[in-house]
Amino acid sequence: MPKFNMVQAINLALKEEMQRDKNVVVLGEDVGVDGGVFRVTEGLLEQFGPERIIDTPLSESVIVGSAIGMAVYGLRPVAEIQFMGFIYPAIDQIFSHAARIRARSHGRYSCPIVVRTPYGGGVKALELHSESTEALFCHMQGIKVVAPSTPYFAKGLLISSIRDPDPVIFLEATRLYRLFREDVPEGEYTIPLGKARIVQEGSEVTVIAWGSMLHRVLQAAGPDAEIIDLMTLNPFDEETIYQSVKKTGRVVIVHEAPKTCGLGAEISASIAEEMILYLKAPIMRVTAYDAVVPLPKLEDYYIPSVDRIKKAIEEVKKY
Amino acid sequence: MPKFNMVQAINLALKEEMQRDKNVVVLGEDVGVDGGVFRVTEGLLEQFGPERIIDTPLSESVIVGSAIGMAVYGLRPVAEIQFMGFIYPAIDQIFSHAARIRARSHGRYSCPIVVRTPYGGGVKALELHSESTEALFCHMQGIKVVAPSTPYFAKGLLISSIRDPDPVIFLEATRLYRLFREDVPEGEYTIPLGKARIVQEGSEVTVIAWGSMLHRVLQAAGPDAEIIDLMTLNPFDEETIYQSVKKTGRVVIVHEAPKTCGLGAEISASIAEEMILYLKAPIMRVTAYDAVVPLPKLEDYYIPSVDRIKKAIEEVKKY
Amino acid sequence: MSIRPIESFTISRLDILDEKGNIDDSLMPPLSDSDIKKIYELLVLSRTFDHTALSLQREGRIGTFPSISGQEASQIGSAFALEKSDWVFPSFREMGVYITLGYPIHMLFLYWAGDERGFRVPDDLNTFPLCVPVGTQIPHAVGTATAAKFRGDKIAVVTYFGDGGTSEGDFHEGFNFAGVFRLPIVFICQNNQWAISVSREKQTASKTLAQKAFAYGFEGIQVDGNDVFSVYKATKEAVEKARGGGGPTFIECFTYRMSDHTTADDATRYRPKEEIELWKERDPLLRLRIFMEKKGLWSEQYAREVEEKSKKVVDEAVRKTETREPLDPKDMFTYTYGTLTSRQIKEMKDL
Amino acid sequence: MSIRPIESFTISRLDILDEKGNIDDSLMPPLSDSDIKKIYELLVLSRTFDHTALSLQREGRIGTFPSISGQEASQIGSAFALEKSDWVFPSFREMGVYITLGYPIHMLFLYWAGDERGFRVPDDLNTFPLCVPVGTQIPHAVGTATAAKFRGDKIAVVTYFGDGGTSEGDFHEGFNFAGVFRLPIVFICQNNQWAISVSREKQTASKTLAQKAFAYGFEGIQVDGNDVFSVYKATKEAVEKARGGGGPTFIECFTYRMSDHTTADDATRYRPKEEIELWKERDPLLRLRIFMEKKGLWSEQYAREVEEKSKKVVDEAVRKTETREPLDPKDMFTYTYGTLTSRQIKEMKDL
Ligand SMILES: Cc1ncc(C[n+]2csc(CCOP(=O)(O)OP(=O)(O)O)c2C)c(N)n1
Ligand SMILES: Cc1ncc(C[n+]2csc(CCOP(=O)(O)OP(=O)(O)O)c2C)c(N)n1
Ligand SMILES: [Mg+2]
Ligand SMILES: [Mg+2]
Repeated sequence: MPKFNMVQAINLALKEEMQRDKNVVVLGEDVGVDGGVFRVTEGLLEQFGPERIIDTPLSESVIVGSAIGMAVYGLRPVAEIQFMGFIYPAIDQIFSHAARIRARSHGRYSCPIVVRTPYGGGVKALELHSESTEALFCHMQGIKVVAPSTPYFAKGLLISSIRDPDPVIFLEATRLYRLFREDVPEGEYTIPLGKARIVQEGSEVTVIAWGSMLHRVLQAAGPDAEIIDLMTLNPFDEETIYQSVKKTGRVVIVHEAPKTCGLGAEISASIAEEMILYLKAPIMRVTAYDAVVPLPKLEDYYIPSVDRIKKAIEEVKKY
Repeated sequence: MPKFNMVQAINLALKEEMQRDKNVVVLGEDVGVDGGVFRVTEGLLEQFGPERIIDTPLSESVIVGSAIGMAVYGLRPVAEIQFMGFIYPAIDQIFSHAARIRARSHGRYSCPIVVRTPYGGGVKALELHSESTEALFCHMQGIKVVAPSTPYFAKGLLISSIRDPDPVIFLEATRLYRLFREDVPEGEYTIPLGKARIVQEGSEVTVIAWGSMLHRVLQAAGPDAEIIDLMTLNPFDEETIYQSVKKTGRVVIVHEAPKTCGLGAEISASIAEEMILYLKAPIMRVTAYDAVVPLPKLEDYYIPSVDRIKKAIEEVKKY
Repeated sequence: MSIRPIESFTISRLDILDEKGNIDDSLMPPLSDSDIKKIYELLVLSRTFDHTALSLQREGRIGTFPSISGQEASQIGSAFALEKSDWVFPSFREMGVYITLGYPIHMLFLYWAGDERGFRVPDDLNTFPLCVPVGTQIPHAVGTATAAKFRGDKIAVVTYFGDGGTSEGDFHEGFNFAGVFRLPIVFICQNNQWAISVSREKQTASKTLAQKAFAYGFEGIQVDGNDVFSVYKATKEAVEKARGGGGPTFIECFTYRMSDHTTADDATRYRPKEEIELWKERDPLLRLRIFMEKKGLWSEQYAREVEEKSKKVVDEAVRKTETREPLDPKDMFTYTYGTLTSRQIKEMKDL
Repeated sequence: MSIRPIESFTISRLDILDEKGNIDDSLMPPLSDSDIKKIYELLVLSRTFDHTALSLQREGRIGTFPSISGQEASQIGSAFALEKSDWVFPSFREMGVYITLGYPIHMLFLYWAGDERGFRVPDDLNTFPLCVPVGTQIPHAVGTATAAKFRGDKIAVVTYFGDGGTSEGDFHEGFNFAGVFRLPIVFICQNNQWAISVSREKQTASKTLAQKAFAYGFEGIQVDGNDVFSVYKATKEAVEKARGGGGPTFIECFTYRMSDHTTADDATRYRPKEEIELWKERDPLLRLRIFMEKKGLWSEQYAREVEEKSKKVVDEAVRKTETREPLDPKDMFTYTYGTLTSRQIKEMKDL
């Protein structure tokens, strides 16, 4: 089986979906002739032409807004926002429209768009090139949020996202784009949205992460840890988490967004609401700090380190 | 002492601060000749003139963006966004700039702006006129978020917000604008940011709310409940909450935003992290549902009712 | 080495039917007598709807409502030029457009009463629900136009917005996109001189709104927005150009908002009576009536019949709205996602 | 009743110094020989900085870096026309502007090495840190211009952006605001023909960028952006107009990005070599040198001295940057809010 990195796996998913369904179109800044600044859309212009691989002007709001209009007409647009730090000018279109068109039209219209964007740090990038603000999108109802952690799951989750009837924010960890390769089958397979996966079974502590943080968790956690890759951040897989907490009674949640009002808060609160009687220890969150994302020189201090994750796991195991 | 409703109290705060400091200016849509669609800025144009009460074009992004530029030059702009549902086009300026200018310039510049906006439901308004997405702003570091619950506190908190060295999102519950009057002293007084207040002391359960939900809590809670008005949503007053939880061991958090990733999640998670050993019951959240904010016909089903709050309080008291 | 002109533009204004009911024959679009009567009847129907909505609001039977009074020619004249296959993206003040497109009137009342079912657009209509955030419908129209062009469908996409809407970033990004891809789209601005309390002059320093199109490489024109024939002609030509691959057009309908911004507004706070008086004389319905009278297309009796019919239709719609079974609270969950989430299923049990 | 012109515009283009070093005397701005030499020296210094930054990046001593090569005349010519009291809001590619304003070069390197201290702007400079999100600096400049006008300060505010920046909503909202309030501001677009891989033609359908100003009721002009005299003259006149209460001006500097978009980009993927060859001949430094040579202001020896001096200054700056004490991790907390939050105080203990 071919070994692909995440860039190649996502490229393959796009290619196969575009071959399968002529309604799938890609639009964004530099996605065409340049193949995307990370080369995720490389080769697609040559294969599908400028009407399906659309190089747009520098306008995030109309990139998402026009994707909505395309979806309403029956297309399946996959919009690329060049970096998550540049999705903010498009947030109005995402929050006010993509999320609400189904409700507003009482079901006459829906908004099956995917907004792909590289997110997260760890690559010493410029300002606003390392955002990890997934929680904002998880709070806005009507949107789904997905964040794959490996090439294999990236392909399967992207295919599911493209076919999903609702708008999906698809977060691609910049750090993982070329970090490693793994077996990625050619041809169709899907990974269902809304389901987490247990990466490692364990009995002592449940460690929950997604995207690039999952890999730090794998380095930090011992064999007795149950490691959950959340994969879909909203709606997230409560059941898998609760079952694991029942077993372990200890929870550590890891994300690279700042702590306050990060997605870790929701996961922790849900557990505190539903599973408190099973808890043996405080629910710990290992997150970026409550500070503005720093430039490269301080990045390593800001993002959760393997060490900080280890400490938290040891901490909860003391109980 | 004069009795003022919240509209009048905020108007008074603006007037007094503008008299005190000629650097304070107000800008926004219809804030001048119309006195604001809720009349919050009524009379200010006549008193301070069009250079300090600026009727702007219909452009939220430049309303906030230009406020940033004014602040950098030494003014203290108070920008009005007509409804919270229309703050989304300005979110890029708030998140990418207002929140980061101090960090980006390593302290050379700061961004002492206030963005006032009516928020929340309960007045049977049009679509996007009932948003309560405070959690989005609490997650973005570098911004403060304030939500008063009475005229007296609205005046004192707004004065503190105007004088604060950081950008403040000042959320005014539409529902409370004219709901009741109370004593509001003329002349200067401030309510410190970052401090919650205990509205009622109690021993059995801690109920946390802010803005208009506080009033439903007051109707729902019995004399044995300790009721906390959070007032500043970010950074919020952990100490006051923790002290109360130590005493009661039971917590109910109420907000009118959807549950998932609402501010209630952060409060709950913080307690689950720091105070779990004191907890006698699950931490319950009474919130709007995970659904798109409905139009008026279903609004009453969507926003937490006195009844739902009562039920939650009884529920935790069972433990 | 020089300072030399490299580009220049001219913006034109179109006027066909004046306040005295006279027309410029050389510019008059081909409209049959029955077309003209249809248009007249739609103006009356829209005005009847408007008056009824305003009184329902006063009686608390619907919520806040934005009147279209004064803008009927801009709305009906433009919508009348469309084909059933064209797509329409209105702002929030286009009740006259919806009515002209044949949108069920009872559903419009239902929406203004705060019920989402009002904008479950009938499957045979290609229009979007109204759009509350100013200007944000423009990118949607642009996207639909892109999709139609991609599919090779010979349709036009039309979007409406106000003078205030021209100040939003989405106006700019949408117009630029339309220019770059030469999309089959017609942008119709109802310049009613006010954005709540902000006058046209305070909204932008450009002399006309029409000229803004040239910043995006396509044509803009200003038309008398109270003249149904000018609006119809300009729109008809623009949609045909769009369907024929000629690209986008921007039409500024120069009109006036006769009522308050909405029922929640009090326009006397910010605008002079004289202005309203002045515009009263420019009433779109009045001048059409005089024109038809001269042409022998109008009589007192005909007028009475049209009014009575309109009233019947509107009253019937009100009845239908108010006898509708109440909205199921579960719907707020049902229509958030394609399928319910586990959390929503739990929450629904609360209801 | 008619179709008649109601408004028209003309957009002009200014050229003074051509590729052969000849100038149009009638248009030549009043610049002393020493001014011209200063300008030449700033061009060389900026180019030296640029080359050094590119090699530091290759050696991993700084991060991703956007070269200004080809755009020196646009940057230095415009910045040279400013007073110390004027305010400047650059985009991310204005290293030549910063250098002309006297920004400490070692701090620029520090910033590109990923250290916030690099943009702790010295108190005696009225410039903003560079701006990464395209176009978002425009509203800041507009706000500062509003504040300056309100205070009655006779200053001009200048903001820079690229051709791609003209597509963002903030460009539109900022320009419109400036027009409505007749602000003392100068908008300078470096139209370097590319926004990463998107060509100027794909960015917008308008023939010139300059013409976009007319949509907002003020003047736009296109100048040869590789001619330092044209850029200087247009900027000088615009800032004086601004300070004198004449309102905003938009200057399109027609230039070219000779390098890749940034060190992370590979322009050979999307643009033809010939284009670059063509623009090589239009090099801003070359034509200035020929002009100065003709005027007897330039000699091999002078050139050598200027280059050596520039190299010394830049190397010294690199040394200063790289010997700077490391940034304190606590700073990320210290500069998020005016005072630390209780939560931050807890978190700092982790470090
Ligand atoms: C983004 C946004 N900001 C503010 C509002 C509040 N608002 C509703 S209508 C309106 C004025 C619109 O003026 P215009 O575009 O001229 O349309 P008109 O009301 O005149 O039809 C405003 C400010 C809104 N609906 N959306
Ligand atoms: C809002 C936003 N979107 C996307 C980007 C990524 N990006 C950085 S520079 C650039 C192109 C800018 O082109 P232009 O405005 O012409 O300036 P130039 O790079 O040519 O100097 C893009 C797309 C960004 N920085 N900000
Ligand atoms: Mg208007
Ligand atoms: Mg460019």
